[in-house]
Amino acid sequence: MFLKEYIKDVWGAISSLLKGMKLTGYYFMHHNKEAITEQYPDNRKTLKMADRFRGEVVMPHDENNEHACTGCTACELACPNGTIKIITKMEPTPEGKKKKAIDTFVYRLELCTMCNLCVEACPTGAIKMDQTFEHSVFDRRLLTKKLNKPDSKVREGVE
Amino acid sequence: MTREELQAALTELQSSLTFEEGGEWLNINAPAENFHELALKLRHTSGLDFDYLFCQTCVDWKTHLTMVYHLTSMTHRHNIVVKIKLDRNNPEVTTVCDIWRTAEFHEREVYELFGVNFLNHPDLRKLILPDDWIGYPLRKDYDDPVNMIKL
Amino acid sequence: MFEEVASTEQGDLVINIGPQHPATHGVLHLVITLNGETVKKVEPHLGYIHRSIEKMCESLSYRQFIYVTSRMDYLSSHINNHGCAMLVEKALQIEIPSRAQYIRVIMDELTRLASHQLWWGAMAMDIGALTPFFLAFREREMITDIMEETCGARLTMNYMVPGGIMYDIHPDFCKKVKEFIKHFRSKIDEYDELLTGNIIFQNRMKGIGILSKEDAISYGCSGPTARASGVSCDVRKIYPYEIYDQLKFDEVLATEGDSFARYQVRLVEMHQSMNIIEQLIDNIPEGEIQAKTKAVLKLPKGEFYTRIETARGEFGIYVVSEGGTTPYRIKFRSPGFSNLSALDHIVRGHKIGDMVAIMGTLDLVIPDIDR
Amino acid sequence: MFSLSHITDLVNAWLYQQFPPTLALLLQFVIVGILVITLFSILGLVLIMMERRVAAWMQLRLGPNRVGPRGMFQTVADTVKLIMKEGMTPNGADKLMFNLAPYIVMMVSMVIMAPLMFADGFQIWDINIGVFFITAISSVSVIGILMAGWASNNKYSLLGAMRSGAQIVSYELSAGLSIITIVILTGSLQVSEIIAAQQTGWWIFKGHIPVLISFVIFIIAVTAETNRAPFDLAEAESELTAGFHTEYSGMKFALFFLAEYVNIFVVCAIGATLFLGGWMPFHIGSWESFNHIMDYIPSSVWFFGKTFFLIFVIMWFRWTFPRLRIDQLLNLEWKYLLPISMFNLILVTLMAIMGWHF
Repeated sequence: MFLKEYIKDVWGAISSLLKGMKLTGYYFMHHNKEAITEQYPDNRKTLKMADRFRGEVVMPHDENNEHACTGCTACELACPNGTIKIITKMEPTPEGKKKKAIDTFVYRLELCTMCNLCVEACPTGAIKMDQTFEHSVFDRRLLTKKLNKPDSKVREGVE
Repeated sequence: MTREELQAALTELQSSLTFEEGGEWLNINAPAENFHELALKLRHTSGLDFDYLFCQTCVDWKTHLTMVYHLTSMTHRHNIVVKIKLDRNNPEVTTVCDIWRTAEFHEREVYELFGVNFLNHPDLRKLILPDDWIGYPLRKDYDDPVNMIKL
Repeated sequence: MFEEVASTEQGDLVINIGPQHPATHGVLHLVITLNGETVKKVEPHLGYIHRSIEKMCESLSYRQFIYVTSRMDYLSSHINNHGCAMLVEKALQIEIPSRAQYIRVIMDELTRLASHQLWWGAMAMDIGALTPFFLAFREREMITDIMEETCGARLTMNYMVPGGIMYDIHPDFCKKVKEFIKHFRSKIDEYDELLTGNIIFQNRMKGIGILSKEDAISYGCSGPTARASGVSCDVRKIYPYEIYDQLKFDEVLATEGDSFARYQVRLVEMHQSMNIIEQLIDNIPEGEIQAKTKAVLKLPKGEFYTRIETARGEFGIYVVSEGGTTPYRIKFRSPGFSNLSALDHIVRGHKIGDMVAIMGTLDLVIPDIDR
Repeated sequence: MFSLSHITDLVNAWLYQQFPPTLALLLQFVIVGILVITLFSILGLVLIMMERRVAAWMQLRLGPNRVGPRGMFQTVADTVKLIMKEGMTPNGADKLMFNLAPYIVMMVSMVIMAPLMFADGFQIWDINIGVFFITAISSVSVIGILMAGWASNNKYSLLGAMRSGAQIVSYELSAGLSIITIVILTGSLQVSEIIAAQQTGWWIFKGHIPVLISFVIFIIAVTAETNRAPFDLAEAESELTAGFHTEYSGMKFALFFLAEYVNIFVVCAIGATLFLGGWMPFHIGSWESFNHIMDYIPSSVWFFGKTFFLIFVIMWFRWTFPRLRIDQLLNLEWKYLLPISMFNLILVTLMAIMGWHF
């Protein structure tokens, strides 16, 4: 019957709408429990990034100001963007021979895509990914970083 | 159909086809002339029914260009690769976009990036590049000192 | 473009949708010709986010070019990476350890889920419902957290390497994935309550934007877009890779080909993805995660083609190798490009609002189209 | 009991005592104008804040919480921003129409406030054709929107304005018809009399199902008339970017924005007046003590409470439903709402004649 169908249609339509409203109404009433907002700059103290989060490349130095980079340029070759530039120098060894050593490890953060290929390529584990992610600065030149600290040396025994 | 059966069926279709050894799928070298007829046959011959053009591109071999058509059949699930050698200075081939509609966009892309001229294409304009772009960026000898960053 | 404007009939309205427009989810530019509210013609103008990835890859080595593909279809970056890794493995005939295979498949399905969730929210926003977007992001957040913990990034993970995966899963991974599946199973009904059953939504979707099976094939559509038209094209079923041939899952097919079918297919695919993850998550075998590979990969001379099922459809990688360390020519067959080409055909004769809804159901990701 | 009518009477008497009658009347006009503008701006601030909170809470968010305590001054900050912004006029626009349009929309929503009864005896103008006045004036707002859309010289704006024209003109019908049901039951167009008729009970309870139906239709129709989602086709963010006010910026945009919210308030106030008894407290038959407690709540609280409840319902719609398409929108009106309300009108007439209501 036409009228019955018509009323059934209208009722079905209204009930489908009410179903949706019930859901949003539920969230409205339980907003304290259900809210998923992260109050980002305020929660800096409690914010914990995942251990493996890739924020930038760093070179860990130990307490003697020594790192593990031999200047082999494996990372430079592995990098797809030309982010890393290694400048080497010749350094005299105690035996009197000259040996290639790292002078500057230039890392250009603005070119880096955090692909982790350099860390994977490094044979001595000299570089790793840090969890920092707030990289914005006012001067673009600050993004070109020198990773080895001044006067740092390569750790004994690292080849 | 297996590779051998396909090869036999295709030779029957057009005797001037040559086949390449190796590769995952059967590779066919077809002449640029009358390619449209071949394409129609590939599409409509029962038993072949290559109705799905899933990839169409071009390769610049420095001496010549090669159009590469990857075809598959949705009913028989067999694939072939059709290659057409084109003259690099005046690359021309008939469009297949009346057979496989997807070719319309793919051909426009190849037209602007490789400079292949598709005859009878209904709407052969630049799709990705700006209208006033000069040169064919995916050709091997393309050089753009302004927009290209060399690592 | 100017000739086009001149050739339209008297009384037609030519409107630029985009490059900056809320409905295009990125920088797609559509020039639409309208007769009143009715769309007469849609003409996509691409290239606003073209980064020439194909040319770029010609100078990158086979280890390096994988990360670039994350930037194409950023919503299924894992699957793109997976396809590239598979291509290298196929060319060099590397057998990857089964642990890596399992993890790869789980990651793929998680990515598919995340992508479909984002699509759900974005599509709801296209038709004017704003709340679903946030509901979708609530669940997606759990996936991105899992990804962050294991892969080290939230969107462009670069977790697949030729020969396996970059590093082992995080110890919490299995627990968190199970938690997520449990949570999502309870929440996916809300998706139906809020949108699927809604009478306005159904009227907006049913019978709109019908793509016939023949057209879907002819336009080279793939993925859920084609499957909604009854085209069986799931690469996971037809050309199984990794361990998909050992898994129990259905290829989701619909026959209507309208917007609602495309919507339903994606929604059911979410259930299927969860089923797949549940089959795998308890059975990840122990063992190596990477096969032994050379430091410098050199592909043999020849041509290679790999296909993989992303969230949007069939992603193909065609590599011509001259035997060197870099590809001679690389072509990415992106699913969005072919799906977009069908847009004009589907949209003609519909209203502007429908055009936006259809674009939503096609699930276009613009960097994927432009590459 | 505390009542606003004492204050208004006092002010009225004092003015006539101090000044000649013409000047007193003029001064009253000024006072009323200032009051309306104040109410207008307060309503804008409160309603926009409320919309944000409702939206945020339904969307699992927190809403504004940075400016002021619990984000209370967010709208103030936004208003300041909008005032300081440059009010641009596009080059090809019809300058006069373009600049006039927001004021017309604004004025319309101000004028409709005249016959509203905010509390017991607190009314600007108790015109004897109050309800008719409201329906007549509210249909002028479409002219402002059409002007804005046409004068912007922008295709999005034009489409939005045309949609809005079709939409408002159609939905006026069923809104009017559902208002008429109450007019029939009351037998008067005067707002104060309609409220007085609900002394014994609100129409929504007294009028059985027919009034309930017309209430539902009224809510749907006014949602459409105020261009709110799911009927926000004139703006339709994902289709027409911002619809008829795409080209507006700064304060002119703010006026459109404000007018939208005040319109919502006005239509909800009308709904509350007609169906929910205006400022009348909630009474239950013979529960004398309960009725007494209800009476102690000031009438203005009743009025605003009811109005804000309806506003909340309309906001609830907006954050739940997807948008309709333009032809579906017109279908809904012409194929569903209009026939139903016509039929309903006959029912109500029958009911009124037979005296079947309480």
